[in-house]
Parts: sequence; C-alpha cells; structure tokens
Amino acid sequence: MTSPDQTTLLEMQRRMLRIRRFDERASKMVKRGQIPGTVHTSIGQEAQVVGAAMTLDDGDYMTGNHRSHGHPIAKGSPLAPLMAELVGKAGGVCGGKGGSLHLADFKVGSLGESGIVGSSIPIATGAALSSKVLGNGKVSMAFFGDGAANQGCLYEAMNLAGVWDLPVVFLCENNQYALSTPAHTVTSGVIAERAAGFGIAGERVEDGQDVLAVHAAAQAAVERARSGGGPTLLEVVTYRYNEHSEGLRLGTDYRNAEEKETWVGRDPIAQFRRHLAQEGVATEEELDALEQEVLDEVEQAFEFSQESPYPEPEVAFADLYTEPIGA
Amino acid sequence: MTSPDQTTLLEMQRRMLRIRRFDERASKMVKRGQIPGTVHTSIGQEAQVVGAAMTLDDGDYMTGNHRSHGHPIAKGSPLAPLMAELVGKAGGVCGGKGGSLHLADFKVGSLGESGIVGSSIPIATGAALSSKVLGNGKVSMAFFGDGAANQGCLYEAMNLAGVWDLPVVFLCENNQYALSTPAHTVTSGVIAERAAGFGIAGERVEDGQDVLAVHAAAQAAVERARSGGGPTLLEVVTYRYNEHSEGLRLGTDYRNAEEKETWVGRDPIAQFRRHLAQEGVATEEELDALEQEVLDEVEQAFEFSQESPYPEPEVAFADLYTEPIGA
Amino acid sequence: MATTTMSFLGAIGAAQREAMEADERVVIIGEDVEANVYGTTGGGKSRKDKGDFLELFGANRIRNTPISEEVIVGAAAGAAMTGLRPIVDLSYSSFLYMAMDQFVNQVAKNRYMFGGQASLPVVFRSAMFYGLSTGAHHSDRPYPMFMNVPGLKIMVPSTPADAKGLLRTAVDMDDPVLTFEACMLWGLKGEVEEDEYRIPFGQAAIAREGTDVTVVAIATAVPEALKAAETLAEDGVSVEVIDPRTLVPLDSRTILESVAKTGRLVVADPAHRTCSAAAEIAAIVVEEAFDSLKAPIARVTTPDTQIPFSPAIEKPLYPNRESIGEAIRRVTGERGASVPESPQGIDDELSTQAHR
Amino acid sequence: MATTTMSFLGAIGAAQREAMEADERVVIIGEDVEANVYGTTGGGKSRKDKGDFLELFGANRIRNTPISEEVIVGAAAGAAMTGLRPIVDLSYSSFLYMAMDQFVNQVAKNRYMFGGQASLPVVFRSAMFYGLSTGAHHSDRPYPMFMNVPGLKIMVPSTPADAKGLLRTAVDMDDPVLTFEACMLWGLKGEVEEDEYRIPFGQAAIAREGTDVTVVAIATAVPEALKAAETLAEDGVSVEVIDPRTLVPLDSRTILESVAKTGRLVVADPAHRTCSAAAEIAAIVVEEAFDSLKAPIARVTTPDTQIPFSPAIEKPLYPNRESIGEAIRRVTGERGASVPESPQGIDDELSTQAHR
Ligand SMILES: Cc1ncc(C[n+]2csc(CCOP(=O)(O)OP(=O)(O)O)c2C)c(N)n1
Ligand SMILES: Cc1ncc(C[n+]2csc(CCOP(=O)(O)OP(=O)(O)O)c2C)c(N)n1
Ligand SMILES: [Mg+2]
Ligand SMILES: [Mg+2]
Repeated sequence: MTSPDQTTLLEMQRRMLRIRRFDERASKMVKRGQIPGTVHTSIGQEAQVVGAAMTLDDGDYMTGNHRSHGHPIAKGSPLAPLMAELVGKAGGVCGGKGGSLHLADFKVGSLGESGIVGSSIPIATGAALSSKVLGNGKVSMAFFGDGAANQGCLYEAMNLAGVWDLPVVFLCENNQYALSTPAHTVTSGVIAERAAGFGIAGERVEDGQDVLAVHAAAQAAVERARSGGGPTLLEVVTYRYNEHSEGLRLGTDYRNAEEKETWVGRDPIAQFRRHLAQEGVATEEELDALEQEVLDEVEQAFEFSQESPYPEPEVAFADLYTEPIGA
Repeated sequence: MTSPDQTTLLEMQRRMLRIRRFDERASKMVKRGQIPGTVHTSIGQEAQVVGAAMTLDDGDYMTGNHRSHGHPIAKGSPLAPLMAELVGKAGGVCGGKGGSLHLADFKVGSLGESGIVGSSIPIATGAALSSKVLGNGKVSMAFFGDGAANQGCLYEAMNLAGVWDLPVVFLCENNQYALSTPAHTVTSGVIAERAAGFGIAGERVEDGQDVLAVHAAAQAAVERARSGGGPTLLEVVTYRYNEHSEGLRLGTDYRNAEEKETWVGRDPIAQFRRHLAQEGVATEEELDALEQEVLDEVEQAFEFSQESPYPEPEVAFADLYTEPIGA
Repeated sequence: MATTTMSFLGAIGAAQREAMEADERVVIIGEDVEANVYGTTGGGKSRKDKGDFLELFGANRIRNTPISEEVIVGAAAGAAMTGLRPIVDLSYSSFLYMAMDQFVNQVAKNRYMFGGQASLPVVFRSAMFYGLSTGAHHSDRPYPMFMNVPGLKIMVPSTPADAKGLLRTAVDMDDPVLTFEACMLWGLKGEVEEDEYRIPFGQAAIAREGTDVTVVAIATAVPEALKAAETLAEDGVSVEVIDPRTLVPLDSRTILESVAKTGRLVVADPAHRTCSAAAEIAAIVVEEAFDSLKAPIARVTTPDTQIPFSPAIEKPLYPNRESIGEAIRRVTGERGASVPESPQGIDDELSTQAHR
Repeated sequence: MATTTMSFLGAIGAAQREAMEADERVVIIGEDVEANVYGTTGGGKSRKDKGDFLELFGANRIRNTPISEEVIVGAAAGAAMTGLRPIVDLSYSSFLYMAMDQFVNQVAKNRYMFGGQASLPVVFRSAMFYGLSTGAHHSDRPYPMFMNVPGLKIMVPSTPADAKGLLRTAVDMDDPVLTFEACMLWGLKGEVEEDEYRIPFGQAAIAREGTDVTVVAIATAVPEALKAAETLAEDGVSVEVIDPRTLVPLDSRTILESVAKTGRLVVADPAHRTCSAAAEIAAIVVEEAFDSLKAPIARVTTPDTQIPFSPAIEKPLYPNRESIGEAIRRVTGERGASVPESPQGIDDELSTQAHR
C-alpha cells in the first residue's frame, strides 16, 4: 500500500472543495426556489466521501444514497450535468428525470444514488458479482448511512459477498444521525463489528474528518477486494453540518449547538489545507488558486443548470423500456 | 438456573417421542396419499426442538417455520387437531385452512409456523414487543433454520430487539442444510457469532442432539429475556434424518450415507432414554410404557384426522376479515 | 354539531391523539415519530403547545424505530396478534415494498391461515408524495397492488373530516388497515366535528350530486374532479362526484346506483393505469351495470410510466381538472368551455415535507 | 419444421440451456439451482444423461445462493447493469415479495430514473404453485401487482412451445422480465420446434378461433377455457380463446379485434379478482370497444379470499372449465348441456414439486 502522491493529495482537496461548494450552492438554490423538492448535502462529510471514493479506479463501480451529490463528484463526475440534474433540466446527468436523489453517471462508474434507504447496496453487490464472473478486476463500493445499516439487505449482501468473495466495499457513512434519530438509540452494537459474524473484514475509522485516514482504510479494503480477498465493511465516523435536508425545519432540537461547534472546529477541508501547506505540498497561493478554480467550476455549473432547457414532455415516456411498448 | 426435575425429564422424553412418532406417521400418510401436498419432518431434531421449547412457560409465545410439527408439539399442543390439520379437516387446529406449513395453536402460545423462510421472525419479535409494552413478563421464541439465518429480517429483528431489550430468543436450528444446499456453502462466518455485532448474547450449542445441553442454553436465554436482559441468538447444531420434505426425490446426492449414519448413531431419543435409565429417572418398563402411550396418542390422532369431516365450502371465505366484506 | 377548522394532517394527528387517549393498547411505531418529523405525533420540543406525543404518552408507547421496515411491519403484526393495537407510521408509501412479504404473507394471511385464531388490529399509515418533485423513488401510489391482496383493508381519504373519522374506525377495527394519504392534501383545510366520531369503511361519499355523468375519484383526484364538475356545470353538464374513501371494502353499490342514474362513468385515479383501482371500478361497472351504460367508461389515471423528477414533465402526469374535464366531455359528448388550469399543486402549510 | 415432444418444464430447461450456450454472459442464480431441485437446470448427479448445468457451465455461471431473495434480486439487477445477463430462479412466485423493493425501486426504475444510462437484461423466473394443496404461503398468483409497476415485462406462458420461445426472447431482451409459470402446467406435454426460435412479446395467441364470444384466458385458465369451448361447441356456441402470453406488453389489439367480431367477452384469470389482469382487460375493452359489446363482460377469477390448504375447499376456487363455461353461457344467453367436471389437477410428471 503506497501513500498518495502530491497530485493525488491536491486532487483530494479539490474534490472535497467541489463537494463543499457544490452543496453550498445547492443549498442556496433550494432556499431561492431554484431547485424543486429538496437536497441532502454532504457538507462536513467531504473527507469521508473523497477519502473513500478516490481509492477507486476509473472503471470501478459505486452506488450511493439520498445524500447524493458527493459520491459522483468524488468519483470525478463533471459538475455541470449534476447541477442541471438538481434543477430538472435536459442537460442533467439523467436528463432531468432523476433529480438530486437519483444522480448517476455511468461514465465514471456511478451506478446510481438511491432515494430508498439501503436499496442500492444489493446493486453494488451485483456489480461486484459481474466483476467476479467476468474476471475484469473491477471493484464496487456501496455508500450508505448509519441509518441504512439497520436494513436487512445489508446483511444479506455481506453474507453473499462473503461466501462468493465478491470485490465489494460496504462503506457506512456514520454521521451519527438518521434524520432526527441519533444512531445510538436505534443501533444495537457497533456497526463495523457486525462484519466479523459474517466472516468478512470490518474496520471503524474513528476520525472520518481526516481524509488520509479514510483513504488508507479504504485503500486496504479496495486492495483486499481486488486481490480476491473478499468484501469489507468500513464504518467511517463523521458529521453533517446542515439539517438532514435543506429547508427542513424540525420543531425539536435533536442535536445541540455545542456538538456541532466541536465538529466544525475539526473541519475536514480546513484541516487538510493546513496539512498540505505544512507538508509543503502546495503554497498558500496555490491553495487559494485551487479554491478559486473550484468556485469558478461551480459557478459555471450553476450557469449551465440555468441555461439548459427543461426536458420536452415526451421525455416523461422515454427510457422506461428499451423501446416504448405502446398504450 | 435449576436443572430439570424428574417430571420434566420424563416430559422431555415424551415430547420428543411425540414428535418422532407423529412425524413418522405423517411421513407414512404422505406416501399413502392421505396427506395432500407434503410435510417436512423434524425427525432427528427432536432434542433441539424440545430442549428449547420446554424452557418456555405456558403463556409464552413461539413462532416457527415449514419444519413445523415439532414446535407446537413441543409446546404442548394436543396431537389430534394437528394431525387433522395436516389432512385438511374441519377438526384441524386451523380448521383445515393452514395445513402442515401453517400450524398454529394460540391456546398454547404457538403464533404460527410460516411457509415463507424467515418471515415469522419479525412476528415473534412483535410478540416480545407487546410483552415489553404491556409488562406481562412473557417471552417469545422464534424457531428458524440455518437457511433462514441468511434472510435480512433476522438482523433487523436482532437489532430492534437489541435496542429495545425485547424478551425474545432467536433459535436457529442448524441442521446443516437448506433443502439441497449445505450451510457452509452459503453461510459466511458462524451464525451464533453474528449476535456480537448486534450487541446481543449469542451462543452455539454444538451438541444439539443432547436435549439437556439444548435445554440449559435455552433456559439461560429465556431467563435473560424474562429478566430484562434482552434477546439471545442461539444456534443449535443438529441433523434431519429424512429428505427435506417427504416424497421429494432429488437426482443429486448432496448428503452422503456415512454422514447420516453417524448422526443416527447419536439419536437424541435413544441417547436420552439411556440417560434416563442410567440415572434412575425411570425404569426400562416405565420407558417402554411411555413409548406405548405416545404410540397410542398418535394412533388416536390419526383416527381423529380420518374421522373429522372436510370443511364446508363456505369456510374458504371465512376468517379473512372479522366480518365478511362482501363481493 | 359544532365543528372546527383543521388541516388534513392536523386531523390525522388529532385522530391519533384521541385513539392513544382512548386505549392504552394503542401505540405508535415508526421512524422519527419521536421528533414528530411528519407532523402527526404532536409537538417536538419547540412545539409543545400542540402537544408532544412523547411527553403525553411516553417512550413506551411512542416507539422511534431503526430504519428497518420489514421488522417494523412484522413486529407490529406480531404485537397486534398479542394484545397491542399499533399505529405504524411508514412515512412514504414508496417504502412499503421493503416490508411487502410481511404485508402479504403475515398481515393479510394470518387470521385466515390460522382459521381465525389470529386477530390483527393494526394500522399502517403512509403518505403518497406524488406531484412534489421527489422523483421516482418517492412518488408511488401503490394501493392497487394491495387491493389485489385479500385480507387487507385500505383507506384513501380526501378530506380532513374523512381522514379523522376513518382513522378512528381503522384503529378500532380488528382487521389490518393501510392508509394512503396524498401528501398534496396534507395542507388542505376543512371543517371537522369537534366531538369524537367515526366513519364506517365501505361507505362512499357523494362529494357532489349530479345526473349526467358519474365521476369516481380517488385522493387528489377528488378536489380536481370537483373543480372540473364546477366548470362543466356552467356548460350545463351535471356531474356526480363519488369518493369511495375506502378501496377495500369498496362501496360498489353507491357507484352502481349512480351509474344507473347517469349512464356514464369516468374514473379518476392517480395510480398507474394498468391494474389500477380505476381498472377494478370500470370492470365492476361493465359487469354489473352494463345495461345502464350509454357510453364507454373513461379512465383518467397516471400513465404507465415511472415518475420523472423534473416538474416540467412530472406535473402533467396525474389526473387533474383538465384531464378529468376532458374525459367527462368525451363520455357526455359535451364540447363546452375549457376548464381553468390547475395550479402547480394544492397549497400546503408544511415545511416538513422536504426531507424524504 | 421438425418438432419434438416436450413438457412445459422441459421446455424451460431447454431454453435456459440454449441461452447459456449462446451467450457466456448468461448466468443462472438462485436457491438450489446447483442440485436442479426444480428441474430446469439439468441433471444433478444421477440425472447426468439430461445434462447437468453445473458440469456443463461450471460454478462460475451456475450460482447457488443463500436464501436471501432481496439481495439475489438486487445483485442480479446490479450484475445486469454491468455486463451480465442473469436468469434468476426464484422458485415460488410467493417469494417475490421478499424482494419487492428491489423489483419496484431498482429493477423497474433504474433505466428510467437514470435517463437511459442503465440497461437491465435480466429474467426473474418463478412458478405459481396454486391448486396443489400448498396453502396460503405458496399459492399466490401475484402478476397483477407487477403489472401495476411500469418498467417490468411479464410473461405467463401456457404451453411448452410458448414457454420456450418467450423465455429465449426474454433472455435476449435488455429489459427486465418476470416469468410466472403455473406449476400445474409444468408437466403438460406439447410439440416444440427442434430448431431454436423466439416468440415476440406483446403478441397474443389465438388458441381457438370462434365467433360468438371471446374468452381471454391466462395460465391454467387457457386449457380450461379450451375444454369449456369444446363442450360449448357441441351446443353450437363458437368460442374464441385468446392467450395473451405476455401481460406486459399486452396485445390489446388482438383482444379488441376479437371482441369487435364476437361482441362478448369473458376473462378467465387465476389471480385474485380485485385489480386483477382480468380487471385491466375488462377496463380496456369497455373503454375501447364499448360499441361492439353486446353483453356485460364476465370475469372468472379466483375470489378475493386467501388460499386454504384443504383440497376440499381449495380446488373450486380457481377458474375451471365449469366456471368458465358458465360465464360463457351467461354472456351468450346460452343454456346448453353442462361441461364435464374438471379433474383434480392437470397431470404432471414431477416428484420435485413437493418441497416448498
Ligand atoms: C426505506 C426508506 N425508509 C425511510 C426513508 C426516509 N429517510 C430518508 S433519509 C433517512 C435517514 C437516513 O439516515 P442515514 O442512513 O444515516 O443517512 P444520512 O441521512 O444520515 O446520511 C430516512 C429515514 C427512506 N428514504 N427509505
Ligand atoms: C422466502 C423463501 N424462500 C425459499 C423458500 C423455499 N424453501 C423452503 S424450505 C427451504 C430451505 C430452508 O432451510 P432451513 O432454513 O435451513 O430449514 P430446514 O429445512 O433445514 O429446517 C427453502 C429454500 C421458502 N419457503 N421461502
Ligand atoms: Mg446518518
Ligand atoms: Mg437447515
């Protein structure tokens, strides 16, 4: 296992920034009524997302969940079609038919985010099965939350992947809450420790705000998968800064202000920027430039999302089958 | 924890014998076309079934699966209505509407066997929930096989029971095969060890042919449940002598003759009879008499099953709702 | 009879509160019910004035669950079989599939299979979030598939008063009930009796009387059909609008009597077309009232496509006043003035709809 | 065209073998497929002569699974999205509920939601064991609920030849297909072309031509309708029997043309009545062929009850030659001689049906 080179380190920061700025912009757009429905941001969880996804090769597969923008962004998907998708435009990555909850960019191996909690875990497992049968060496990664870790399909998937040695990584983003529900009130035992009973590798990354820690653990899991060592359940402890979804206002205070402050104090992007500067990977100027580049990218994505037309009415009937089946 | 008294020991043998003779008769009846469809016998697994079920109080709950006769018998359900149910008669415990796969005897706390593998585990968990909410001290036991242990709902149930400390025992009857499929080929890890990751107690009873070993382990689990200590996953290693279901003829030899011989050599009923005689719990004559009593009971059950009439046609439409809802 | 104004969602909350107060065996089970995320379990800390269910009834009866629909549904069934009367909040109807085996193989079958030994007094609430740009995973209207499962009862109220009265009946009943609440109706206000009351299952409401054509409408199609009827009245077409309120049992008698009078039938149903409730109602009428029929039956449904996210293409998919009006014209042969355009959605008061 | 005699089940097995031989990406996934428990994956050790799939194709392509329907279905979908063409054997149709979320939210929606990026060449086989005293948990005929889910294709063959030809087409297709095989038909023998062939989806078969009444029949109702038609022919009633063969897409044109000719329709469908395929077909006809209809449409379905175990009360529930014949008489006004009694079930050759 090699540690990431300079280019990779800078790319990590770039992708984390992309997620942060993209989601900040999306949040603003929801408030302004520029996005129908809502979105779930990954703000605060960038290290966990990027550290994991950047261990994958271009041809590798990935599935995600409702907290959905970070995954394809971390896998290298261009921002403009993603942003246009949130707005429901024809130029969206799914032609406007998916929206925030159902982003997918097959070109980069993103097989789809899922609005149904837990539901995409079997899909990722199946992608790993096809890698195994075809012997093409591809690895598959399923992203899901601490809440999803109580869906039975995860354990069916872990067992199947275990008996068949499928090249899949089950990546649990434990941001400690499922909507309003604290994980510890609905989770018996420790998620990562559930791996052992299913005969597969399990690990808990306690500092999910440290992109390098996440990367190292994920890399070990991906290498294990690719080399025929079978699946891994990786639990990464992290935190979301925003409400469960943008625009949601709950009457209850299920998280306290103090807790949030502590986590913001350990911001993954700020931390990693300090690290990059200290280690001489980049100068402050270079890091400033990087920030600006990402801001520009997001701005361009926003513009694209505004200019792209809405889909034509007949699009509602396309893509249901390979060919329309008639009335 | 007290060890079973003499009466209990003899009752264990009686119930094991009831299962054996009942199932032997049922098997014969299938061959003779006296039972429509098929049945799944528990022959060979009597110690596991009886040892577990006899730790329950009369008011306690139980659910089961397709290997279904042993559970209610072990819980004290009278044989005649069970036998009549297998034949589809009006005097059956479910009025002929359930059949072998769907025996239930609510009078003894048997909430139902399930033809769908795994599907009754949540039901037992719910019975434990009602005990908990109502504070009535009842315990619930879910019987299921090694095959069912790969259904996701088991893990949802273990987690829920874990966070809510529900008084439920998950009892996995590991007879080492699911239909034609050897457990080790489809099970990653060790079933009992899956408990730990869900923060609940787990234990594997290696000698499931020893009714006292099973009883001791199950008693500990039931006491834990009843005293608020939460759920347990108990895996009991055992063996079925017959084919998966009566009348089934597979082209393939997924179990070898030698294996079966070894297990028959450790027959739970023969073993326990020797134990009872050696320990002076009963004389050989008393044990012979017991065997005869059970044979008579089964004979009477058979006669009842033959004499009981078939249900009237309108029964097909009763019990769907509390009251018929009309066309 | 004194009444008070209530939203649809408020009526659901009020029914739940009354039921909880009336019977200790009633418990609420579901994801995020403790924090009242969906607005039917009272306050939450900063909404104390409205009555926090957790404070009122305690954590023993307000059961916040893991995200485990299969065991939630099965456990509620098992609890119902052993003495509780659970109300399960499954939030979105699109999540019911997760527990389909429990619904079909346990909830619907246990009383029957066990020859009447099991009783299942349990209510499964869920809401259909169609028309709100939530995309294909959250917009389903799956009641037709549950109608095909004997043993379940199904309510689809379209007014606050019906929602409250039917839900009370549902909780009282020893049969399992599924509610399908159209989220677009949650904010709808209406008059509700102040005293406790119950509405029986299997009794349709005649939402508007008329003589030329019968429109049977479900969920959001009810207010839309009423709008269409209003407009068509101006053209001299007299439309009778029937809201079945419960789909199982279905009050086919009221429908057949209406068709006997009008001779014409439009069924407006937001479900997908094939094997929809509309299909069933059309089939019943052509079987049992063929001689009364003067024209083809018209179904106005959501077409057989999945639900796209983009509002530009989602909104037109569901039955609305135009499509219903057009169908009425078709079966009556009337070519009157066009009906007014639908607004983008029925108004609502809820911020909490935006989370999924 | 040379033909050979094959059982329905043999035809399924032959189609699977041809498909496996034709394309390396075709794999078989399911419980007990290795040991050929259900008889469609070749030999098993002592049946080598028939061709053991495990030996022919190896364990990489014959995948014996744990009992985990949800992940089996989802994994097959994921595999299909990434280059395989799985045939999934789910054995009993009653087990599909376990994977309902995967069917509805992934299999049916992924191509659509992702704007056409996903392709899902996957076939889910299952058999309906109704009429065989298997009780409520194993006797379901759930195709109507899947018909309500846009994005799935559904085949319900009633002859060996159709089973084989449709299954080959299904495997070739890039859309997900569900098969519903009536187990009572598994033993049915019929002539099957020796050369490879495919039957297109969406083309009904006219199983018998007639002029007085159209009977659309599904699964076991097809042979039963043919028997009824035979008997009624003696009374001078000319019955046209149509087997849709695929329910999605449904060949409504053939049905409508037939009704245009006969003016009368009976739909015989073993599913539960409410929201059945029969409801859909009746609705289509009353919408689109109203002017041709001379009599009420009659549905012959399984009534809305669950399936009891006792054969005494189970057998009469499904559409059979008597009930179909009676419906034909009703809509034609014919009062001829009674049709012969149904045997207890269609003969079959299979010992392996008895395991569940
Ligand atoms: C099957 C299902 N149940 C419930 C929901 C509603 N829901 C959406 S997100 C969510 C919380 C998910 O929590 P977690 O998995 O921890 O992800 P996070 O939002 O914390 O990233 C819930 C309950 C859903 N979308 N799907
Ligand atoms: C959901 C479901 N899947 C598959 C089946 C078919 N089936 C019935 S019993 C069985 C094997 C069960 O094995 P196990 O749980 O170990 O119980 P055993 O028969 O060994 O006692 C299978 C696959 C079923 N009834 N339900
Ligand atoms: Mg979370
Ligand atoms: Mg077993």
